[in-house]
Amino acid sequence: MSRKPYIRPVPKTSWYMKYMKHDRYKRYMLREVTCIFIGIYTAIIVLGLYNLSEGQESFDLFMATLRTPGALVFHLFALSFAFYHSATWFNVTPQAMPLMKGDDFVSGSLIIRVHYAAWAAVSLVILFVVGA
Amino acid sequence: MSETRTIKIEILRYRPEIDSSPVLQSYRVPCPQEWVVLDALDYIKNNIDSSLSYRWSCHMAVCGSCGVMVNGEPMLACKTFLREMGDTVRVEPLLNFPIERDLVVVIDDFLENLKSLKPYIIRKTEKPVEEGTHLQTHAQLKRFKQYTLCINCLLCYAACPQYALNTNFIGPSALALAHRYNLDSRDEGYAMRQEIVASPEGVWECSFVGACSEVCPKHVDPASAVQQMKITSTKDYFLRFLGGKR
Amino acid sequence: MARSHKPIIWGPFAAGGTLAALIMPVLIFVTGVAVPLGILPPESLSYHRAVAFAGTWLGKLILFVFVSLPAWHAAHRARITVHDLGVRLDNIVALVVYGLAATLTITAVVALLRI
Amino acid sequence: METIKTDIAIIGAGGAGLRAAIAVAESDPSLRIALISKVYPMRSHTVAAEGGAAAVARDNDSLEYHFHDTVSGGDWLTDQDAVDLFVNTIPKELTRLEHWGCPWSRELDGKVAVRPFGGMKIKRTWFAADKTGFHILHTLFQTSLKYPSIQRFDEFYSTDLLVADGRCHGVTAIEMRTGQMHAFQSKGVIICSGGGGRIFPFTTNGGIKTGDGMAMAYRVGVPLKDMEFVQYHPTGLPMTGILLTEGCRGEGGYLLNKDGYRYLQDYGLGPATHEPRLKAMELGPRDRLSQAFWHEQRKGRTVKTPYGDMVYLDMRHLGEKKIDERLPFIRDLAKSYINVDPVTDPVPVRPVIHYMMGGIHTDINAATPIKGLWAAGECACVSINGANRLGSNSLGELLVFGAIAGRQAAAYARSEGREANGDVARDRAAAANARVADIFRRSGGKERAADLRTSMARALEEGAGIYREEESLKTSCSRISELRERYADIEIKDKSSIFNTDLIYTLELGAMLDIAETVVYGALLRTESRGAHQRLDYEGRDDVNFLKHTVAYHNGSAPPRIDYLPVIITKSQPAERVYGEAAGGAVEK
Repeated sequence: MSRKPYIRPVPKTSWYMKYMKHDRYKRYMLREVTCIFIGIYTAIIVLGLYNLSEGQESFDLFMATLRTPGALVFHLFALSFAFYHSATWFNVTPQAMPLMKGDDFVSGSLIIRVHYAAWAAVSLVILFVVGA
Repeated sequence: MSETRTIKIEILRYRPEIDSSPVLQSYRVPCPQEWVVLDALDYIKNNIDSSLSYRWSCHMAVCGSCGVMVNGEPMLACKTFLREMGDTVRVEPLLNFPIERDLVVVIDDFLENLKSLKPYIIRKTEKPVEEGTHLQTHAQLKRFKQYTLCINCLLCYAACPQYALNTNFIGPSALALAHRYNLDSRDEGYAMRQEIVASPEGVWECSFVGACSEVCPKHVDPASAVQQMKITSTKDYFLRFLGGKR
Repeated sequence: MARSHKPIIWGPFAAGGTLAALIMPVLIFVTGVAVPLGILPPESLSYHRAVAFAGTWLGKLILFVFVSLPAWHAAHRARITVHDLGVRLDNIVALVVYGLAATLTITAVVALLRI
Repeated sequence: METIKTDIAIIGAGGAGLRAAIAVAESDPSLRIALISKVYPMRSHTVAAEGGAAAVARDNDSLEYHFHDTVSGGDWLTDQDAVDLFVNTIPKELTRLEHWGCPWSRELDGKVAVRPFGGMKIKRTWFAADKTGFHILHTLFQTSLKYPSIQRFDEFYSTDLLVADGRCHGVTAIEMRTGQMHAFQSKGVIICSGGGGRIFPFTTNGGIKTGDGMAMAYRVGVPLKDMEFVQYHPTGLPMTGILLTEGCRGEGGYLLNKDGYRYLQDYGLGPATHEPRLKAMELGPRDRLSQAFWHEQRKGRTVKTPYGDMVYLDMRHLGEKKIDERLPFIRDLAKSYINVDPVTDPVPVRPVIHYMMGGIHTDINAATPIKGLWAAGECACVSINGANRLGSNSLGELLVFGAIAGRQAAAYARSEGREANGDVARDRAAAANARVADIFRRSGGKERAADLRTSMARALEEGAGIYREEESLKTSCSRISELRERYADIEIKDKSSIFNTDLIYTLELGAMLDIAETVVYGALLRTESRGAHQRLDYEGRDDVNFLKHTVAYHNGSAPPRIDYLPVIITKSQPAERVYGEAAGGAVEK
C-alpha cells in the first residue's frame, strides 16, 4: 500500500472563522480592515484639498457635506478603526524594531509606552494648532 | 495522589488504507492531575488502541516531536496539562500540514525550506581550530540567542494563516533560524541567505499576524525576526537599486 | 530565486502605517467629528485658514505627506486583505489598489500646487 | 524491497551520527553517506542533555587533571589509552563546534565560559545555558545541511546489520511512512543509535532510547561491554523523571534531606562548605550521590511523596538573576511539570536512570570486532566511562568518537576492495525482511507488547537498581528470559503499512529485551561493587577478580554468554576514589 497523505482543505475566504478558530485571527482581520477606513478617509481629505483648490464655494460645500449625518456616522466608525490601527501598530513596535542597550534589549513595554506618549503628543499638537 | 477524573479524548484519526478522509474517534481515559495530553495518548496506545500513531520522544518539551492541535490550538502534547482542560479534549494533527496518518504529519516542506536558507555559519575564510574560539560578548550573544531556541516543533506553521493559504511560504521557524545566523557575530552569510529571505516566498509572504510568536512553546519570536528581515531587505533593495551592494 | 519587488511598496507601507497610527485618530476627530459637531469652532477649518496653511510650502509638504503615505499604507494592506479573503488575482488587485493610491497622490499634488 | 547503494551508512542522527557524517563528508566529499534515523535528527535524545561538555580550556587546568578525574570517576574500569585520546581531542572538538555556531555561554571578556560539574578537580564544563545538548544537536544538524554528500533517511527504522564473513555489508531499515523495507548496501556502517535507558521504568531517557543499535550489533555477534553499569542521575523530577542538570549543583545548588540537612557530608563527601568545593559534597560523582540517596531513604530521612521518596534540590540562594541566566530551562521545567519555582522553593528530586556506561564493544578507533562496523556515542563502549561516567563527558564522547568513527570509516571506504558484496547483502537483507515480516504478520498470539514492556521495566528496576543483590538479580534474569520467550507470542494488531508504530514499538521491545538481559546477567556475575554497580552482598571493589570488562555475547534464545576482557591501564594504577575535602578540588568563589 502506498502513501496517501491527506491535505485538509483550507476555506480560502473564511479561514479565520472555523479553520483557525482562535480569536487572534478575527482580531487580525479586524486590524487588516482598518485600511478600508484609513483609505477612504485619506480620499476624503484629498477631495477636501481638491475643493480647497477650486475656491471658497466648493470648499464650503465640502465642509457642509461633512456635517451630514452619513458623514458623521462614517467618521465615527473611521475614528474607532483608526484607534484600533494605532494601538495594534504601536503594540508590535518592539517586535518590528527591537532595540539593544548595552548587553540587553530595551524592554518592549518601554518602547510601547514611548510610542503611546509620542502619539498623545502629536495629537495634542495637532489639536492645538487647529484649535488655536 | 490527587483525584482522578475520567475524560473524553477525541482524536482526529486518519488511516490512509481505510479512511478516505479523517474521522473523529473518542476514547474515555482516566486522567490524573499531573497528566499531560501525551500521557493520555500513551494510555490509549498501551491500553485501548495500539493502532493509534503519533510522534513523541523526550516528554520534556525540547525534542519538538509531539506538536498537535489541542482544542484547536497548536500545542506540545507533552507540555499541555489536562487539568487545564474540560471533560472533552480534542486532539488533531498539526494544522496546515498533510496528514500522513493519525496525528503524524508530513514535514518535508519545512526541512527543505530550512536547508535552502543555509542555516549554518558561513565565512569567507574558515578559522583554523588551532586558533581557538572566537570572542563573543554578552551583547553579541544576546542579539541572536533567542532565535537559537527554536525546537522545530512547527507549531508556528500550524498557527500561520499565510502558510495555510500558501504553502510555498518559507514560514516562521525557518526564517527565524536564518535570522539567527544573520545576527551571529561569527557569520558572514547574510547576502547568500537573502536570495531566499528576500524572494517573494520569503519574508514578503508574511503579513505579521503574529500568531507564530504567540504559540511558540519556547518563547521564540519568529514574527519579530521576519519584521526585522523585512526592514533590512527593504534597505537592501534600495541600496542595490542605487548600485550599492550588501 | 529572484528578489521580490515588494520593498518598493513596503517602505511607504511601513512609514505610512506609523504616520497613520500617530495622526489618523486626531485628524479624523478634528475634521470628521469635532468641527462638524461644533466641538471645535467652525473657523478652525475655515476656507481662509485652510488656504493660508496650504499656501505655504511647509503646509503643502505636511499635507502631502499626511495624505500620500497613509494612502499607500492603506493600499498595500488592502492588497493583503483581499488576498486573505481568498481572492487570488493578486496582480490585478495590486494594480487596482496601487492605482487608487497613485491617483490620490497625484490628485493631492495637483490640488496642493493649485492652492 | 528497495536497495540503496551508498558508501557509508550511519544508523542514528543524534550527536554522534551527525558528527560522524560530517567527518566522513569532510574527509572525502566524494563518499556517499546515508544518514539513517528512526526520528528526525533534531528529535534525537542528544537534545535533552543540559549541563555541558567538559574540555580543558584554562591555564589552571590540565589534560592530566581531566584524565585523572575521568579514570578515577570511572572507578578504574576505564581504558586509559582511550581516555587519553579523549581528553586530548575534546578541546578541539568543542572549539570546532564554536566555529560552527554553537551559542556557548560566555564570560564577560567574550571567552567561552566554564562551570563546575561533579567529580572534576577544576571547573571545565563548557555550556550553553542549560540546553547544551540541544544546542550541540541543532548546531550539528544545521551544519550537516552544508554537505551535499550527506543524504538523510529520516524516519527509517533500522532492523538488521548485513554481516557475513566477519564483515558488515550494510543495514536494512523500514521506511516508516511506507512500511517498505530498504536494504542499504554500504562499504561501512557506523552505529550511533544511542543508549537504552527505556528498559527501566523511571528514566530521563526519551521514548526513542530503546537500544536498537546495541541489539542489532549484539545479534550479529558483536559483544556488548560493561552493560551492568547503568548510571542513576541524582536529580530527576518526580513522576516524569525529567532531568535537572548537574549544572544546578555546579552553580551552587544544595541537596537537602527532609530535615533540611546537607546529608552528603555523612557519606565521605564533606565537609559542607557554603561555597562549592569541586569534587566534594554536591559536586561529588553521580554514583556516590545516588547511593547516598539510597542510604538516606533507608534511614527514613527522605521526603515521602505520591511518587516515591524524594530529597530536595535547593537553589534558592542562587537568586533569580543567576537562575534565569544559567538555568532558565530548569526553572521552566520545574515550574511547568511540578509547579515549583526553584527561585522560591526547593525542588523535590530523586535518582533516575540516565545513562548506560556499557554498550557495543569498540576499540580506541571506534571499531567493533566486525570489519566495516563502527560504533560511537552512548550505544558504544569505548571505555572512557568505566564504571561511572563523569557528568559532561558524554557530549564530549559523542563528538570525539563520532568524528573518529567517521574518519576511520571514510579511510576504510577509500581503500581497495571495500565494495559491499551485493549477493551477500541481498541474501542477508532478505533474511532480515523475513524476520520482520514474521513478527508483523504473526496472528493468534496472546501477548501485547505494552504489557511485556511494563514487566521488563519492573524486572530491571527491582533487580538492577542503585543497589543489587544475588537473589533479586536472579529473579530478574529469569523474568527477562521468560519475557523473551513470551515476545515470540506477540500479535501486532495494527496491520497498516503506513507509520505503523505498533510494529516499531514491538521491534524496539525486542531490542530492549536483548540488552536488558545483558544488563542483569552482567550484574549477576560481577560479584563486587564498583562505580554504578553496587552489590549489597559483595561490598567493595575487587580488583583481583574484577578489574576487567564484562563482555556479553548473543547466544540465540539462551541467556548471553558472558566473558571478560582486560582493562587497559597506562599510567594510573587503581587506587581509592577520594572525594570531599581530601580530593583537593578547587573552591568556587
